[in-house]
Amino acid sequence: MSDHPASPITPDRATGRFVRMLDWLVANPMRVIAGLAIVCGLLAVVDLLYEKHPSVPVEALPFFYPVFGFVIYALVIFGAKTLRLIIRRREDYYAPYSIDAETPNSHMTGEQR
Amino acid sequence: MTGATLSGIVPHLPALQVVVPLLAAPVCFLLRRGVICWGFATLVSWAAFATSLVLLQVVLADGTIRYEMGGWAAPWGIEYVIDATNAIVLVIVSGIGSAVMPYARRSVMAEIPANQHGLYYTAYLLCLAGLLGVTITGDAFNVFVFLEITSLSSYILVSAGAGMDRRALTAAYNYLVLGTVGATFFVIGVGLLYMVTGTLNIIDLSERVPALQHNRTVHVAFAFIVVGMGLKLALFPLHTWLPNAYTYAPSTGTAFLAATSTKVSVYVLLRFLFVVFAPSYGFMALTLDYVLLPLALIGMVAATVAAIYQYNIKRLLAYSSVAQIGYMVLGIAYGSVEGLTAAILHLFNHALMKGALFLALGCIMLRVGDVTMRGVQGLGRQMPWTMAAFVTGGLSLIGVPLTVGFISKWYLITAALDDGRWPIAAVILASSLLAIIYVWKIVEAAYLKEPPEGRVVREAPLSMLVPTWVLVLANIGFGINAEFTVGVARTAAMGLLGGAP
Amino acid sequence: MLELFLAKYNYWIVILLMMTGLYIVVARGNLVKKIIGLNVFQTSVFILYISMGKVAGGTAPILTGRDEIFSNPIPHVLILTAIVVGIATTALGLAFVVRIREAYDSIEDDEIDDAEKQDMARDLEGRLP
Amino acid sequence: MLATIPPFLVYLIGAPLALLIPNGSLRSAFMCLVPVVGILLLLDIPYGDHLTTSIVGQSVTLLRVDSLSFVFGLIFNIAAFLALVFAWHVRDAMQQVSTLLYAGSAVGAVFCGDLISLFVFWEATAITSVFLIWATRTEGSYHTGMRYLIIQVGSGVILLSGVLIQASQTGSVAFDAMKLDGLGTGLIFLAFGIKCAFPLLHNWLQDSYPAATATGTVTLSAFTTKLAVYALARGFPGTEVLIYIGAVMTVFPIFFAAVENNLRKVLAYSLNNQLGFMVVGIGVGTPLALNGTAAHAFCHILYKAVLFMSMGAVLHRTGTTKASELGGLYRSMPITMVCCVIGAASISAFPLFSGFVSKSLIQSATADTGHWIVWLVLLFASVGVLEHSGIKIPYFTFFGHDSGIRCKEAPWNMVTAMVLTAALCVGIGVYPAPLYAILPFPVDYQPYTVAHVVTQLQMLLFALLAFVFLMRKGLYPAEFRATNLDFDWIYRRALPVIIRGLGLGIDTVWSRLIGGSRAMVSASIDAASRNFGPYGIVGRTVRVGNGVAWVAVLLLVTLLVGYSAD
Repeated sequence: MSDHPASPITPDRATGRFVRMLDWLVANPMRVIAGLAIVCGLLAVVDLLYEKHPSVPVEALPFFYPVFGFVIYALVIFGAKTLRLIIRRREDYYAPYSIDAETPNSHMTGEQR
Repeated sequence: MTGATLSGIVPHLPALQVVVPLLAAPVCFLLRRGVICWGFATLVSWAAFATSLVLLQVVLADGTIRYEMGGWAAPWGIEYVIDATNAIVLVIVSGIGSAVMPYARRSVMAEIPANQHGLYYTAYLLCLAGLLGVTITGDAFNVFVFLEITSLSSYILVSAGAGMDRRALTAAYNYLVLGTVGATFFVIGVGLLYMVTGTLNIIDLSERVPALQHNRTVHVAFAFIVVGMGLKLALFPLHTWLPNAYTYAPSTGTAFLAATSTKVSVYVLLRFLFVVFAPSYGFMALTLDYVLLPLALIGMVAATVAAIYQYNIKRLLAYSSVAQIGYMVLGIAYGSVEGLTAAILHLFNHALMKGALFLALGCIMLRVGDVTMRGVQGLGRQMPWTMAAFVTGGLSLIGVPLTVGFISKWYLITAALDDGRWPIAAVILASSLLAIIYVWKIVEAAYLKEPPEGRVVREAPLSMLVPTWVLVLANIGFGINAEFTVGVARTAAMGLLGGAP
Repeated sequence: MLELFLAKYNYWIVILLMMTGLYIVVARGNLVKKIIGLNVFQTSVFILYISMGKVAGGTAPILTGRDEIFSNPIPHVLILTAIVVGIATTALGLAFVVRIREAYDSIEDDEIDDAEKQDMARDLEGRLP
Repeated sequence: MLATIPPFLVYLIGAPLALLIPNGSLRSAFMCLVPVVGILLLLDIPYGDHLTTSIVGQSVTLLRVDSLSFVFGLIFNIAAFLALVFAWHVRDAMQQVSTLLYAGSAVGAVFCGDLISLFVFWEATAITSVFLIWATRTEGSYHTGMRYLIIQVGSGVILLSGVLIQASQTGSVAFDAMKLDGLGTGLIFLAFGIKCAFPLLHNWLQDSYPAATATGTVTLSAFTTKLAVYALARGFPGTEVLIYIGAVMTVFPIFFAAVENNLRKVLAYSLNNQLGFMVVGIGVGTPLALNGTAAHAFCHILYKAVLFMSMGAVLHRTGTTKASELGGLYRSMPITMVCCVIGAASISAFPLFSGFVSKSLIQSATADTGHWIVWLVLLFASVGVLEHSGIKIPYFTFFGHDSGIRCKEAPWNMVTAMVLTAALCVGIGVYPAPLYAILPFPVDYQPYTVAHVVTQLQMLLFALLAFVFLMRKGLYPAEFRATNLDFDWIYRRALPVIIRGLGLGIDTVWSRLIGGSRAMVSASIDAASRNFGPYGIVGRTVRVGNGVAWVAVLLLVTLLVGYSAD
């Protein structure tokens, strides 16, 4: 399995620039968050501007979708955290040789990292 | 041969079907030399196969043939009667014989001491003649005589494996004792019937027994015949002779016996239960429901589980045979047209599967000399054609679609459902699932394990591969297009239950 | 009751022989004795057939031209065949016993069984889980 | 004549032929050619029933092409092609053959017009696919594969039982819309449900997909469950109960996915949740809903493939897909990251991505038919999808806490496959007309309305805002290495214990198969082999005397039974 052409890690200029851009974003998370907040604010404003044709009654409520998205997301997270309290076990819970417990390298197809 | 002589022969084919192999046996004995005997036996088998094919065709076209042996009219003389039921059994027996014979030369050379070859082929011819005779004859006592010819010669076929393993001798001895008890039970039953009816002709019996259905003697005769034939056909728990006999017999002997002899016994049981007696008789209905049906079900499951744990593959298949016989008896025990159709169909189909499987095992025996789980390790690569044949046969045994096994199971299950017997259908499915396990064990050993170090084997010779594959392809062919076999089985079933012959 | 017993005495003998034969096959460990048991068992069938052919007051079925009652000859003829089959079976069975003695050095059921258990243990050596 | 060559035959012939070609690029190229030929054949076949023959007295149709089977047949062929490109570098003959045969079985199943051939292909998909799991060649994958095989084959056996009953009751085995009103159709429904991973029948999915090889999971994710969706859409459209089953399916995996550490398992849960949408669509059963199901299956195969591909590439390069071990990979694998984000955006149904144009069909269909509660549940599920597939997968793999892993970008073939698939996702999202054109019913639907785009963006972006908020507050659950219990606990843990308690001989076969603890297995095999093995009562050589004794017993029984009759 080692005879296939290895992908070259030649310093590709386009990719390199893209990665640097991402590096900057990761280094400045507040700017990303601020951008997101602005877009969200705009969307909230838009909610008042267009004419609604609700197919389901609740859709007619003002700011239904923004509130729904935010609240439900938080609910999912807190629900999952509660669930984890119940279902979490050690990785070798079922057997010492179950998939979860195997060493990371066992799935490698012969390629070096 | 000119057309005139050919048409002159056709009316006498029923006699020739049995007489040719029967007379060939002493001739074969006189020929002595192994290869010559083999050639002769092969020709005789093929002649018998051709005869049976013509007979089947005539029966399907013109209906039942009744042939008076020696010109003595029934019921005084012995009569040969051929209808759809036994015509198909004749084809199975002679067909398997003619597939096994070309294969036998290499296999027999490898497994049996050279000085016994002529005798082995003689015993084979006698066995063939006996099986054909049992099937074709319309006389109850004549059935016993041919049954004993078959049995005596098959004891010899089994004991011929003694050169490889001494346990063949005890297996043959056990088979002899139990076989004799079974045949004697049968003859007791026939004698009791004769005592109250005064006839031995099966058709005559079928006319006289109805008036005597409350006669105790008839009930006792019935019990003896059922138990006697149950022993011969290896009905669980009367199967105890079978595993060892199949395990230690030479490969060709196992393949031939496994595919034919129990089938013929099933046929005899069918013939007596449904022609001489009838499911409408109280004692028979009870026996079907409370003896044969439970035994068939228990046998299906217990023998399959036993097969799972076998290490020797021949023995594994032997247990699987016991389970498969359970399926046939199950079909008989339904007592309906659908059930009988399924039983007759499975009789034919099982002969094809077990024939193919045991022939493939014979190839392994020839090349590896070991038919245990260890012996087949890594054979998937070393003997690809043989193992492919084996796996296909195994799939058929499980009942995978496109094989004959599926057709059998389909009819067995629908027959059960027609009567609203859900639990039985479930047991059939369950035992098929269990069959997956033992077939898988072999597949796993052959394909997923490495061969033992240093073992190099070649593919089996063509003379053995071709007959094996002929049967394998028949498994698939009759699995895809089952119209013919189903049609014959249905005609036969209706004939047995007193519909149109 | 006694009358019933006496009137059908031939059947009682048949049943007695049959059960004796089967009992010998089941209970005796010696292979030759088992064959003998089998013989006794078969003999019961011979008697069953022969006695059923007897017609009260009948004589041997030889045509003499006079009006006589004959016994039914057919069961007698049938049983001739069965006797031949029985002899063949006995001969073959005894032949097997000879071969078994050569191979196992014993004709006792339990000793052979032990020998076969050892055979099987050899087959399975180190191969079972 | 060429027109009626069934596409599955191409795969069936292609698999052995591939083995004749020396292992290398040539063989890979040949294998990629197989689905291409399949697509070309498919485009050529006129709608209608072809290759009708008869087995066991029943009419059997091997090739039924209509608008429903066409959509699924087409996407199956496309998925096979993409998966084969993704697996170009694999040199394992076992995986190669099983990929082709598995795809071929799935394609065959879609086009059969009767239940018997459906059963044949149904079992074939089970048997051929398990090798993709075993190809990982670890102890764990072997046991997982066994569990997978038993459940899948079991589904086939249940299907066959149902078909048999159905055939004996109606005398027909045609595969058309059925009513869920008897045991026969009930069993068929159950068999479909197992393959479709209905709630409580779903664990095989989460168990097996993380166990397969990096390339194998991509293949697995495309066929089995979508075949079940097709079968349900064909057999049980408009069956009310499916709406509620589907609704449950969309919701419960969300919570499991949110706390799962193995990202391929997260994707398996997410697959479950997406299937829920399709099942709801089938349950609603209106033309719009069925169109939605078909379209969603089509899009879903693609974006789920690109997600599994990106995780496969990560696995291939780093050896793990555990969120706790990954992070910061965008530096090493930027192209993979972009493809993954496109897949994530598609599954979350962002406008201009494929999920948006297909999911909204189902959502609208539930609203149109007045299923408001279900509508709300689906909306809930959409937020959940965003959580585990839209955010968790890309964030923990490529961003988040930097794991320090520096590896190469994925091999060229993986990149090619990912880019192609991602391009299809965007293409369908931007220009859905060609997809709408091949749906089972005429489409009169406009996904891009102002209201629709705005509301969708509002919901998704505010959910994203919630994520950021929770993350900053430290309320977002961290990833731990752990095994999380699910319903499979019943048969992986509870059942073996119960069986051990009972100590029954035959049950040990079962416990052996499900791979309970080793000590217990050997103890129970001992018990069964004591009774059935070569030394056991049933399996050993029986002495002749005992055999004869059995004869006597049976004679007595038969005589008594006969005696009692009169």
